[in-house]
Amino acid sequence: MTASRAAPAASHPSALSRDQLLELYYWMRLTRSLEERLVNLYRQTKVVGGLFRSLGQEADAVGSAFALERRDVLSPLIRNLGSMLVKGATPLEILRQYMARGDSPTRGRELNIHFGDTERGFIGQISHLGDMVPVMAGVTLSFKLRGEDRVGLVYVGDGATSTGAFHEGINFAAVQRCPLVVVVENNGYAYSTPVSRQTAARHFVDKAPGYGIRGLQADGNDVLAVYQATKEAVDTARAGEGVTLVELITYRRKGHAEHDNQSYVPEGEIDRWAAENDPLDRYVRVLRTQLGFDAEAIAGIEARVGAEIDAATDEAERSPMPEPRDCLVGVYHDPPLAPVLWYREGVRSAVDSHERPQGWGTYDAR
Amino acid sequence: MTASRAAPAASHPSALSRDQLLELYYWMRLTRSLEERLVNLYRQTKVVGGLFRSLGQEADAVGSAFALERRDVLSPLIRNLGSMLVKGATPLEILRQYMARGDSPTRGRELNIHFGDTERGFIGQISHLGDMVPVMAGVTLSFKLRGEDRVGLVYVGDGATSTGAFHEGINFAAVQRCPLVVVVENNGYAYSTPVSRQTAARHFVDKAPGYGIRGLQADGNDVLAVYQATKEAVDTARAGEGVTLVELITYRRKGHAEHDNQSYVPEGEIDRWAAENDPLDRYVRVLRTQLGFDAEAIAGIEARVGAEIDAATDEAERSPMPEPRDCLVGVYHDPPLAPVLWYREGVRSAVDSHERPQGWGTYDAR
Amino acid sequence: MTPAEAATGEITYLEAIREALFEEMERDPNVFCLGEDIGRYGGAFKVTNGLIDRFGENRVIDTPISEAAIVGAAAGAAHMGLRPVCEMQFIDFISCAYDMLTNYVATARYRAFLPCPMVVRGPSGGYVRGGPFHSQNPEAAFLHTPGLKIVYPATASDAKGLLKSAIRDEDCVLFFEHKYLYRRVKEAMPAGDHIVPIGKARIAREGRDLSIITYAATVWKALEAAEQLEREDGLSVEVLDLRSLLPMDDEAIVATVRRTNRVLVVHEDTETGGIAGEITARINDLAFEWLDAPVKRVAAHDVPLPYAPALEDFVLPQTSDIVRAARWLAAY
Amino acid sequence: MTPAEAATGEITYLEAIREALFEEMERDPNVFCLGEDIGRYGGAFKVTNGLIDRFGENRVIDTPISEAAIVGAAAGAAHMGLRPVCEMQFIDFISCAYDMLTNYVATARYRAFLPCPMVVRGPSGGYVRGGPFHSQNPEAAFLHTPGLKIVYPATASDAKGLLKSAIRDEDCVLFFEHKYLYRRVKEAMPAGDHIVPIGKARIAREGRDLSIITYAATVWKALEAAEQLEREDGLSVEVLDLRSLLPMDDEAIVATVRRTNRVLVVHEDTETGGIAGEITARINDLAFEWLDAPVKRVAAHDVPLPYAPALEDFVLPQTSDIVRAARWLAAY
Ligand SMILES: Cc1ncc(C[n+]2csc(CCOP(=O)(O)OP(=O)(O)O)c2C)c(N)n1
Ligand SMILES: Cc1ncc(C[n+]2csc(CCOP(=O)(O)OP(=O)(O)O)c2C)c(N)n1
Ligand SMILES: [Mg+2]
Ligand SMILES: [Mg+2]
Repeated sequence: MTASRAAPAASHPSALSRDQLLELYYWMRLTRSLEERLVNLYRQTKVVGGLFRSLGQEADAVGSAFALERRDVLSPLIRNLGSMLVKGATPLEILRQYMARGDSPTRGRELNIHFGDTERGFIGQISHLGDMVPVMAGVTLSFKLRGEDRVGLVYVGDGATSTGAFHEGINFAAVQRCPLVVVVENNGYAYSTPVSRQTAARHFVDKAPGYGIRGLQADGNDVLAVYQATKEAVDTARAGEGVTLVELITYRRKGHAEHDNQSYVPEGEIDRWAAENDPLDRYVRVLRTQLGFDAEAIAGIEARVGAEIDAATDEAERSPMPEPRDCLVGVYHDPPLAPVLWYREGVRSAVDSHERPQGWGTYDAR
Repeated sequence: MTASRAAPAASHPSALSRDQLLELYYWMRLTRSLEERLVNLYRQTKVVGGLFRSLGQEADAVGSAFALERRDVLSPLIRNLGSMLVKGATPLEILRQYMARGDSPTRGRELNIHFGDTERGFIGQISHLGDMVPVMAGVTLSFKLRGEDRVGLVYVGDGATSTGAFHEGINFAAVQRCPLVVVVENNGYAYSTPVSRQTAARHFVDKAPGYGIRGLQADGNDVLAVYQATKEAVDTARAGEGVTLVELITYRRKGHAEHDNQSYVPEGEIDRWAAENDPLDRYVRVLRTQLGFDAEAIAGIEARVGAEIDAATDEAERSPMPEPRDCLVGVYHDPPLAPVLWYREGVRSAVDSHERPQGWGTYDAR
Repeated sequence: MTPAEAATGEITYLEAIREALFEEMERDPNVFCLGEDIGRYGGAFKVTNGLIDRFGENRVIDTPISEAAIVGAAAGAAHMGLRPVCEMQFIDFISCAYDMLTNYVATARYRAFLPCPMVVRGPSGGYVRGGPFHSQNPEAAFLHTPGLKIVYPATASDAKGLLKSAIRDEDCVLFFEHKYLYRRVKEAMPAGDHIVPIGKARIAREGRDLSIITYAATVWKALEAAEQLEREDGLSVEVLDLRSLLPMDDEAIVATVRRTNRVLVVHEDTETGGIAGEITARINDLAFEWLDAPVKRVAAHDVPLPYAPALEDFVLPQTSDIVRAARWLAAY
Repeated sequence: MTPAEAATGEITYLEAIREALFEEMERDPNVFCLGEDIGRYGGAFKVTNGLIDRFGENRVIDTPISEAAIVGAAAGAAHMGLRPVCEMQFIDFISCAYDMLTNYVATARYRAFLPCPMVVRGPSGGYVRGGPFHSQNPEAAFLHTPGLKIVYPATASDAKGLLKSAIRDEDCVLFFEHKYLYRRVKEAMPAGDHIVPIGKARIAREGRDLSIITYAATVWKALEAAEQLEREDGLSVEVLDLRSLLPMDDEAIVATVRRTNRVLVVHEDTETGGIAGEITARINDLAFEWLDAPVKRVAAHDVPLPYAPALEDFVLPQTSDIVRAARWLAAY
């Protein structure tokens, strides 16, 4: 099974109910509006560290995650806020996380959307690109070994495909026929590096035969096409037929992070994608003209999203900062607590004198 | 340029002179006989550490290296004794190396055929599989940057293709369009692991399109076919057209190393390859029946090889063991000498009392 | 080798490891092994020999040559409730999984509350003419990674007991096996479910005049030296076998310093950057007043480990080195 | 920034690094840079900004996201006579090249007589809210690898002078740049071809009562503490900035111990397994008799570095910690 091909155009996704069709829009809208809120908070310096956008890639994240069942597991990357929302992450969690609050999912330990929850079925990524592929090979190996009817999905960017970890992980999963879907989000750039300097391949989907797996390619800005292709890959995995590589072609309209001015992008390229190929605009058009939804349905979602984000922001802003000593908890199951170093004994916190180092101005970590 | 295909059958390699056609046999014969001598020395416990054979793979090693010019550079692996001989390594060096003598190419520092010489154009490998691919990407990058008319060739086993380093290195070279040939020696096994557990791909050459490079496949036991395919790849590199992946299909007739009893190999498989597909037998037949060489020409080579190996063995056996303190020389250019530790000061060697740890019986390192 | 057979006599360090794997796989169906050539072939050193016959291909998994994937996949499986035991064919190849171990695995619990109970084990160490890439001692490279545990047994019973603890531990344990000891040391196993707790050192020999703190193969060299020093110099040398390197048994270290007031730290790794530095710092920190002499180190020379016997023997610490160093220290 | 401009005034630590690259690339056509986003974009921190305009795409190479390939390719090019300077986008990603560096690069000269003159540089260190994967200090992980050199400058002029030495060195130098210092410290560069030799420490402040041995960002915290201790306690504190970690300047270490007899080792890396252990062992070895107090450490807590300001500040050593520890040590 090494055939690579474009998945069929998917303007009539008969398997989705009308509620689901609207839901897709809800998740995309929520993703975009939540990020817009984060931009405001970033400008107010309430965000600690960098801010990463998925503007223009909402369809890719939402449509692919939507193809999973609740019991399935996915591993998101920095531009998969939409996937995480679909999988059950809440705006409140995201906001607390970006503001490094004590009651955020990582209690202030990790950056931005680097968090997970195995109950809801998403795994906290680390920064080192590619590493989640072997990890998801192992997650799905466990499904196979236990005979569980569960599937895993891991995202990699066009840039991350160059890492050794990606290669080792996808190959391992392919040989073991793990129930895994590998989504390559080809958004044209890795930081400033265009795809042409990342690989000499014509398409990322051309990598599939080299691993003896199925390959599919879809328009990443068409949420229904994304859903359809991913669903096909998920079904393949669920049927015990192993790994599929799904290439989603999309475009990163913002810089790598908020500070990046995208000087390396050819004149007009961003505007063209924004004008002609915005995934939300496109889907609204489909909903209205092809699927027969009225303007009220769309407006209703927008209102709901706005209210939800406002409420979440209010609550997140009330969230406490972490207690300094919480940093010592839980490196190991046993011992549960790292010792306080001798020169701190009896001192409330490191910073009860004056010093409080500032983050470095334009520093953006991922 | 992503086409993958089998190179044409090569029974009439018009570009090779009659001397060169005979020379190919000389190198194959030298490889095999030298390894047979090493087996004797191994049984006499004169070899330190393991012994690795390339029995049945001589055509693959010799034919591919023969496609290079003197100024080109190759990076051999453990089963590329033949390639190293073609590139100028001598039987004497090999014997001294296996016996860990003080005047061996690595002065007793490294194992078996792990050595190189940039003058003659081969680079000393390390054990960690895959690592030589990025290194050769860099070697050939230097050719490109300096506009030198030189090509590089790196070998990887079927097993080594699973490493992250292989992937990162070949991709790097592909993007940079380095003048590099990557030869995948598919000999059916990686230690005990058959190819089917190493990859789900049908052919290793199927990996080429995923890197946007040319792919060629050839019968690794037909020395002329090997030469032809590699030559084509070398010419491509020399023409500035980038990387080619050449898959050579061969078979490892001995175990991973001498101690390995090959219990994992299906009954009869080895005998079948030996009887029907021995590269030396096959080539002698071609030389005699298709290329019109007489029995004397063949016998002459065999006699010459025998004499050379006898002479080299005699000389290698006279070679001194290393001087212990030579171990402190040359970790850095500056300082040139590592200090002797304090408790050794004034002591001639670590072992002037009684102790002399023994190698672990069936231990075989690579 | 069944548990019944084993109870009747001495078994080697290598067999002890196999026995631990066998017993833990019997006890807990979540335990499984993965690595290169560990199935039908039984591993390069035959440590996993026979496991596949008993537990099948799903619990003794042959992998591609992909150390990062082996470790990463183990982590993923561990998150889901399995208990993977990874084999590195030689521990030297753990370097290929360095990122995965130090960044992904070690931090999983802390940053993401993901349990990651797994073991990475493999043949380590020199004295076997393995050359620079089949003789390494990688412990120091992992010592500054909170989230990992490191053990390195010297005896057959510790090998068994520590591996069983490692498999039951809720976090990732690096289990280094000294290949020089694989078939050289033998012991009868304690009866029953033999467990050696992680984090506890062992007094391998009691003494009053001087302490040698060490672990793995050099424990045996230290014991040899101690005997010679007793015989020839009337010196009473204590040998402390750390067994666990992370966490380290500070209590035992302090106790031996207080007893003898003179410490020699011995290890096979290079002197610079080896674990002796950490041990010395802890002694300074916790027992400086008890020192009658500087803490001294006996370790490998700071060079890659060469292959020829004469060279390897010069680079690595030998019993005679320990004897000389101990005499110097005793006379200080 | 041209050399002419630079000579006229103070430049930052970051600009000093760029100036060293610029001057060395001007001087030697074999020097070239490779890394992720270092070309047109000028690097994540803009260290290589402008280099591509001057030296072109062949000498400022944007690579795929492949740290092992970057380092391995640099080694291959170095064998052939080039002088590559690799950038790790963040030094945390050097872990992905750990195998290549410790096994291939570090041993090339010793095992195969292959010269491997190359530099691996990148933004390191914390105090910038970078979280666990953008704040690391990897020096200790490479300390036990003979064949590598390690430098970690604290000042702008050392950054420049050491990088120039590193590029001219015949072996591989790991050049760690502290990103907290990138734009925070400034200095006028010494005129001419400013070279700082590898392996030589620097007395950052002279003192008689107590020595602080440190490097990188904590040099500045030590200096701050020293001032406070002078002001508030009348203590005269010497601050030794190691600058080079491998090789280490034993002479300078011994000299400061002999001067003050009390040593505090300070670093940003975790306490366990950090370089302070090695320093402590060397002091024990070479200057034990000169110690009036135990060598003590001030370092990070043994946890992955968390992201929230309150947590990061607690984990990392702060000036007030150094002050408290120094007071304790002075009173010992
Ligand atoms: C191993 C590794 N090297 C470098 C980085 C730094 N880095 C973070 S994101 C990024 C670009 C990623 O590009 P891509 O994979 O295409 O994802 P995208 O941002 O486009 O979604 C880089 C180089 C990293 N995180 N990990
Ligand atoms: C990174 C790494 N992992 C494991 C090993 C141990 N090892 C040495 S050779 C070998 C099998 C190699 O198989 P293949 O690449 O097919 O080469 P062949 O021996 O068949 O020529 C293994 C697993 C190694 N040398 N390097
Ligand atoms: Mg991208
Ligand atoms: Mg093979």
